Amino acid sequence: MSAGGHPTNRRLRVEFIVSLAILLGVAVLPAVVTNAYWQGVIVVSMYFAMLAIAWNILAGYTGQFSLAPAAFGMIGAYATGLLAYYYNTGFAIGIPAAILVSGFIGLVLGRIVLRLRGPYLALTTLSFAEIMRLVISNSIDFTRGDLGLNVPGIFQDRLPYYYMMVLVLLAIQAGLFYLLRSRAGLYLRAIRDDEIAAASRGVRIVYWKTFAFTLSAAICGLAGALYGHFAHFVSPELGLLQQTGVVISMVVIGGLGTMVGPLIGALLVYVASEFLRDVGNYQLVVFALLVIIFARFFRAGLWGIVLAIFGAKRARPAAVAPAAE
Amino acid sequence: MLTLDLLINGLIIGVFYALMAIGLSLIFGILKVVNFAHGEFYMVGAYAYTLSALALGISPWIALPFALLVGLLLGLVVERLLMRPLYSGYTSWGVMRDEYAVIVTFALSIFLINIVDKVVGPYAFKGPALIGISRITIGPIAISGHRLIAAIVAIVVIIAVALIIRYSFWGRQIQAVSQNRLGASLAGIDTAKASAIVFSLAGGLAAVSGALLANIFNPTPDVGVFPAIKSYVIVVLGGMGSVPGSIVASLVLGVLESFGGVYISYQYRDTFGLFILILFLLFRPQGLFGEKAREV
Amino acid sequence: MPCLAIEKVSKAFGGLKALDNASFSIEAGDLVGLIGPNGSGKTTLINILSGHLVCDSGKVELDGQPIVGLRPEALARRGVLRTFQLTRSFPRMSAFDNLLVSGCALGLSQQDAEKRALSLLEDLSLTRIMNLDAGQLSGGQMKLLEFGSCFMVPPRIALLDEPFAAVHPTLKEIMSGFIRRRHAEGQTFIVVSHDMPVIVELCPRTVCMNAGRVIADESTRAVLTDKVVIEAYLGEAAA
Amino acid sequence: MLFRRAGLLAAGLFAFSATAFAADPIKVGVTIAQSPPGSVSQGTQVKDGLEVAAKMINDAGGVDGRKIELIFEDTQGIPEKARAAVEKLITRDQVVAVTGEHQSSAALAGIEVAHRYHIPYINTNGWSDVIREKGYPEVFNPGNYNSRVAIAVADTMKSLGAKNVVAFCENTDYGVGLAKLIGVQIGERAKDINYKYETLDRASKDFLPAILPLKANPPDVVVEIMLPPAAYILINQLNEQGVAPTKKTLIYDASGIADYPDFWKNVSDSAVGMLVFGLYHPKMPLPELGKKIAAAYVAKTKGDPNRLLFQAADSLYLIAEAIKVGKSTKPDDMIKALENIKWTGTRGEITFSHEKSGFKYHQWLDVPYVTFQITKVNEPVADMKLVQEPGKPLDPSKLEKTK
Repeated sequence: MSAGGHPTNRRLRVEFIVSLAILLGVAVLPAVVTNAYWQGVIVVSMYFAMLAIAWNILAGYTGQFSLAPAAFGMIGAYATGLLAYYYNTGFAIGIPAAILVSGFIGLVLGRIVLRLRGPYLALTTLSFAEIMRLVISNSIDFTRGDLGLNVPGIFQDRLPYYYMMVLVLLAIQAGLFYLLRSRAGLYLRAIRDDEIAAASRGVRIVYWKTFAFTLSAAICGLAGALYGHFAHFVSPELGLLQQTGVVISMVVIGGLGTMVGPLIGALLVYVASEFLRDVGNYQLVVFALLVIIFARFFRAGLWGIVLAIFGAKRARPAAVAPAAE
Repeated sequence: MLTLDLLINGLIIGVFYALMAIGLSLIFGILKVVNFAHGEFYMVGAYAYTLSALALGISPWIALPFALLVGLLLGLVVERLLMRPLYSGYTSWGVMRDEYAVIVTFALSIFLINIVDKVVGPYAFKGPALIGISRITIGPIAISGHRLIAAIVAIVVIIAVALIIRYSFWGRQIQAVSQNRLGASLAGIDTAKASAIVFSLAGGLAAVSGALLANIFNPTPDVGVFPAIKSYVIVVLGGMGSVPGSIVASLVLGVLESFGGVYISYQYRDTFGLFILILFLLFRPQGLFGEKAREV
Repeated sequence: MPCLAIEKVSKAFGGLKALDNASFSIEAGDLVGLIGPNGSGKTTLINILSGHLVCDSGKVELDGQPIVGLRPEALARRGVLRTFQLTRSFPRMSAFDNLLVSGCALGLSQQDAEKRALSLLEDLSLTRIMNLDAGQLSGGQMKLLEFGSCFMVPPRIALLDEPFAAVHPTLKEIMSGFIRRRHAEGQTFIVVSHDMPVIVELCPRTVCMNAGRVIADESTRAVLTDKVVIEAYLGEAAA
Repeated sequence: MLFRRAGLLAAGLFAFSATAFAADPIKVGVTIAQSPPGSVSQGTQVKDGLEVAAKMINDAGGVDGRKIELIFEDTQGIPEKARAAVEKLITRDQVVAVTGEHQSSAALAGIEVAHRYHIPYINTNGWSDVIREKGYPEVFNPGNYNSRVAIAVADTMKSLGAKNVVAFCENTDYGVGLAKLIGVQIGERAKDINYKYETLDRASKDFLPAILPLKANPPDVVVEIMLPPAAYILINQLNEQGVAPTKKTLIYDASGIADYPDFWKNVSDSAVGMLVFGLYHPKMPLPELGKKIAAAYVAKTKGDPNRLLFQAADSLYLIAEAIKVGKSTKPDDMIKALENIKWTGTRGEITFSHEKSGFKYHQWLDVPYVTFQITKVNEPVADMKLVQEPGKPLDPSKLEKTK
């Protein structure tokens, strides 16, 4: 059986092709969606898609259940925002800086939480996220606090932003695809399933866990920076725990531990919430409910349901059949 | 006398922290999960107390037990609907178990905040005082009558709970389950019932704490977020799952914030606890992972 | 120079002395049974050899190199591979991927790893279930899979902790057959087991431990007739 | 729009779409806080004021026969949300102007968007001078501004003969900004007063660690620069600790919170004796329009008129005037019209300064203000004691001494 031959890689290829198709669909959408506002909505949903994908690398593929994705988004946004504010650098410096800064902080945090799992990890990352937000919103003289920072834009019109986001997402998914079908993919999933077993089989736990954390943080930072430049504005609210809640709901609804899940999750959830806006601001109520229902009854998420409908084998990994005790 | 002031204020705040943290700690002990909706139990309690007293005009002394009741029920319902899967028939979960717990409680918290915001409305309400006196002065210490009474009630409740856990029939069963779920179930203890009791109790305690503070921190739908984060810190510092530990940690945190707010930095005082939490996990993780070596 | 030398290794958990100056050594190509009543320190010793525990005193050498304090993954890379008494696998990965993990982690290219995996699955007659998640396998199949993952790359020494416990006879036969074949090819083993008959027919040499001490280390036959050993077991039986 | 319709259909709620037939209404975008941490009570007052004004304009035949349609967006008082809201109003609803904002931090985020799309932005109640200092031609400020308050506070402290003054400000641009400005103005107008300020986190609710240090020797005046609900909690905790209000120490409310609908729901005797900076007081003389608006508001809500009601009404009327005078809803025409407007609103004749320096730009400079004192629990604003009238200094002899 050749490299791509065995089921895991076949499944990965399917997921990659599907996400390509989705992104292609998004790319042609502006032909129909001419209204600037709705294009903006989709841009923001793509920002969330990046956070969701990044978080899924940690939670879905490495089993590190971080509650800090939004915080890293905020860090990235502020990295470029503060640079622009103090040295009026543009995005050309700001965005790489954002990736480096958030990546580095991710590396440090990753090392710190190396030995923590489950609730311990969740609590530590939650505290980290809150500290970051509180520090930024209270260091008024440095960050202008709750007031936020104005960030220079990249383009005049909306469409360029739109396609920039599409391309970045494309790049991320492609990179992820090659990462996951390489040995790294095996190691991460092994660590997720049983760290001790992985170690005793020779997998370098420290290295790969830190790697996943750093990568995830860097992607979040990139997303945050792009968002900041698109919105021309960054503020501590980007790091609110509720934002993390939204990211989690997107992944859970879309399908945890799959490549397609976070993508469809983010796009659907966010665009849908725009329609819900017209029936009063019930978005969060509805999504919180959806998340609970999915987590409780459809752990494979929408993507898992799709696979089930098309008669494919069980969606991995979320749908391990519950065996009675 | 600033020092004394700060000490007293810190201790009192600490007592209220403890009221919340105990429940969180019990839940962790018995289910090994963190309830991220704990702050919303607090919030619901605060509203139950304030609204029942303001709308129905009933005495705060009736509204208080009412809030407790609401909390108990909420905890029970949540356990039945959402926590059951954690220990009934999902052996193949592996890490999904932790993920499920975090996701569901996190979502529950967002749900409760927003549903209350929509149903009751976002306005702040000041809960009625348990006692009319707006200021009692004992030597250099000034304290509102309500804060004093509330603190006393809180202490009484905490002691009562401690005794129940320690000596009552179900209290012991709960201890057994949190020490070794499997063992306990083999010994014929109804672990499901124990979990239900713990969750319900935790909900009740958080609700009471919310009710007691409704007069001091006028409730809004997001009022629970802060105390919740505090109690996460406390539960970690106190050693996850240890009730006495979390009581001590609560008092320590309360005093620390009180003094730190003056002598270190007021602006950043809410980050102190969080820093300590991380430092603790960083330098004394074995405190949390006593059982780790045995896994092999 | 012995392949594995264990000298005066001690380990205590709180008051309990799990290992008390345990010493013995293994030559390359040995197939040694490690027996002893419950709580005699067998698993603790394995955990120390595989880096999951660090001993309080004494030293362990692999081909003359001290290995105490090395992390499990480092030891695995040096060829110390093990199975666990309570089987450990990757429940949400297919049996095939379970094997690939070991292969790649120990430096095989993905292609080679896949070839090896396929032939191993063949040897262990697991081909049928290669695409099922490990989490869905029967206890025996899971043990077999874990067992197999030790041989993706021929280890310097394989530490098998109760490989036959609660395993269906046919699977047990597959496993012992496999061990015999590899031993013939010069593979080094330590097999921890309660299952005397298997030890007798499998291991030429046996080390017996009791209360953390090595009480016998000779040919299996001799060990079985050794008075001390019998006492140890009877003592346990009596207790 | 097409996509939106489709979406609405899909969502199964194709009720009625704004872009209907006939003489299209003039769409005016409104950003207000309708959920926390934003100040919901303020938001509601602005909402009522705008609705009252819109009704009056429309009943009087609208603007050149076109009706005014208000489109509300919730900012939660969060800049990020405010930014998104203005973005939505301009790009999705294609409003001709945006108004209603009542929190500086939100306004500062909003004007950036309005400026980018070059859409008139009437700042109803954002006090921060920074909003003016940006010098955006789209932004007009018929409402109050921080420097105005700072000057008022400095003068009041002087006439009170205060020596030590401590300010508690919320950790927003509004709070910190005003606290700093007061320092500046006191430095200029009353050098001998010794003044310092402490920043408080709106979200946190235990302010004692900030209050307790004052107990040793309380200042003469505690200036409170916060929005509800935090402001209420601060006042209660000041009282609980016996710091203020006392014989020695007055509370001076620089944020004008005494006329909020939930004021007495959240404070008790702790507010008695408090001095309040007010932009409106029933005993203030009002022009015709002001009287009409007040009457309509009372009819609509049964509540007492309040400053935000008038500020909101002014904001909307200004937009209507701009369209009338400029004879179009094109941004440039409206802006030009506003720059030269000379129109008597609800509390006086409004004109906008062209001085492009600092806080003066596009600002109605002489916004009238008063100072009044709360004399008993549950006292309606109308009964609160007016101790300083528009244009006159505060008269200490009028002050009621606290028990």
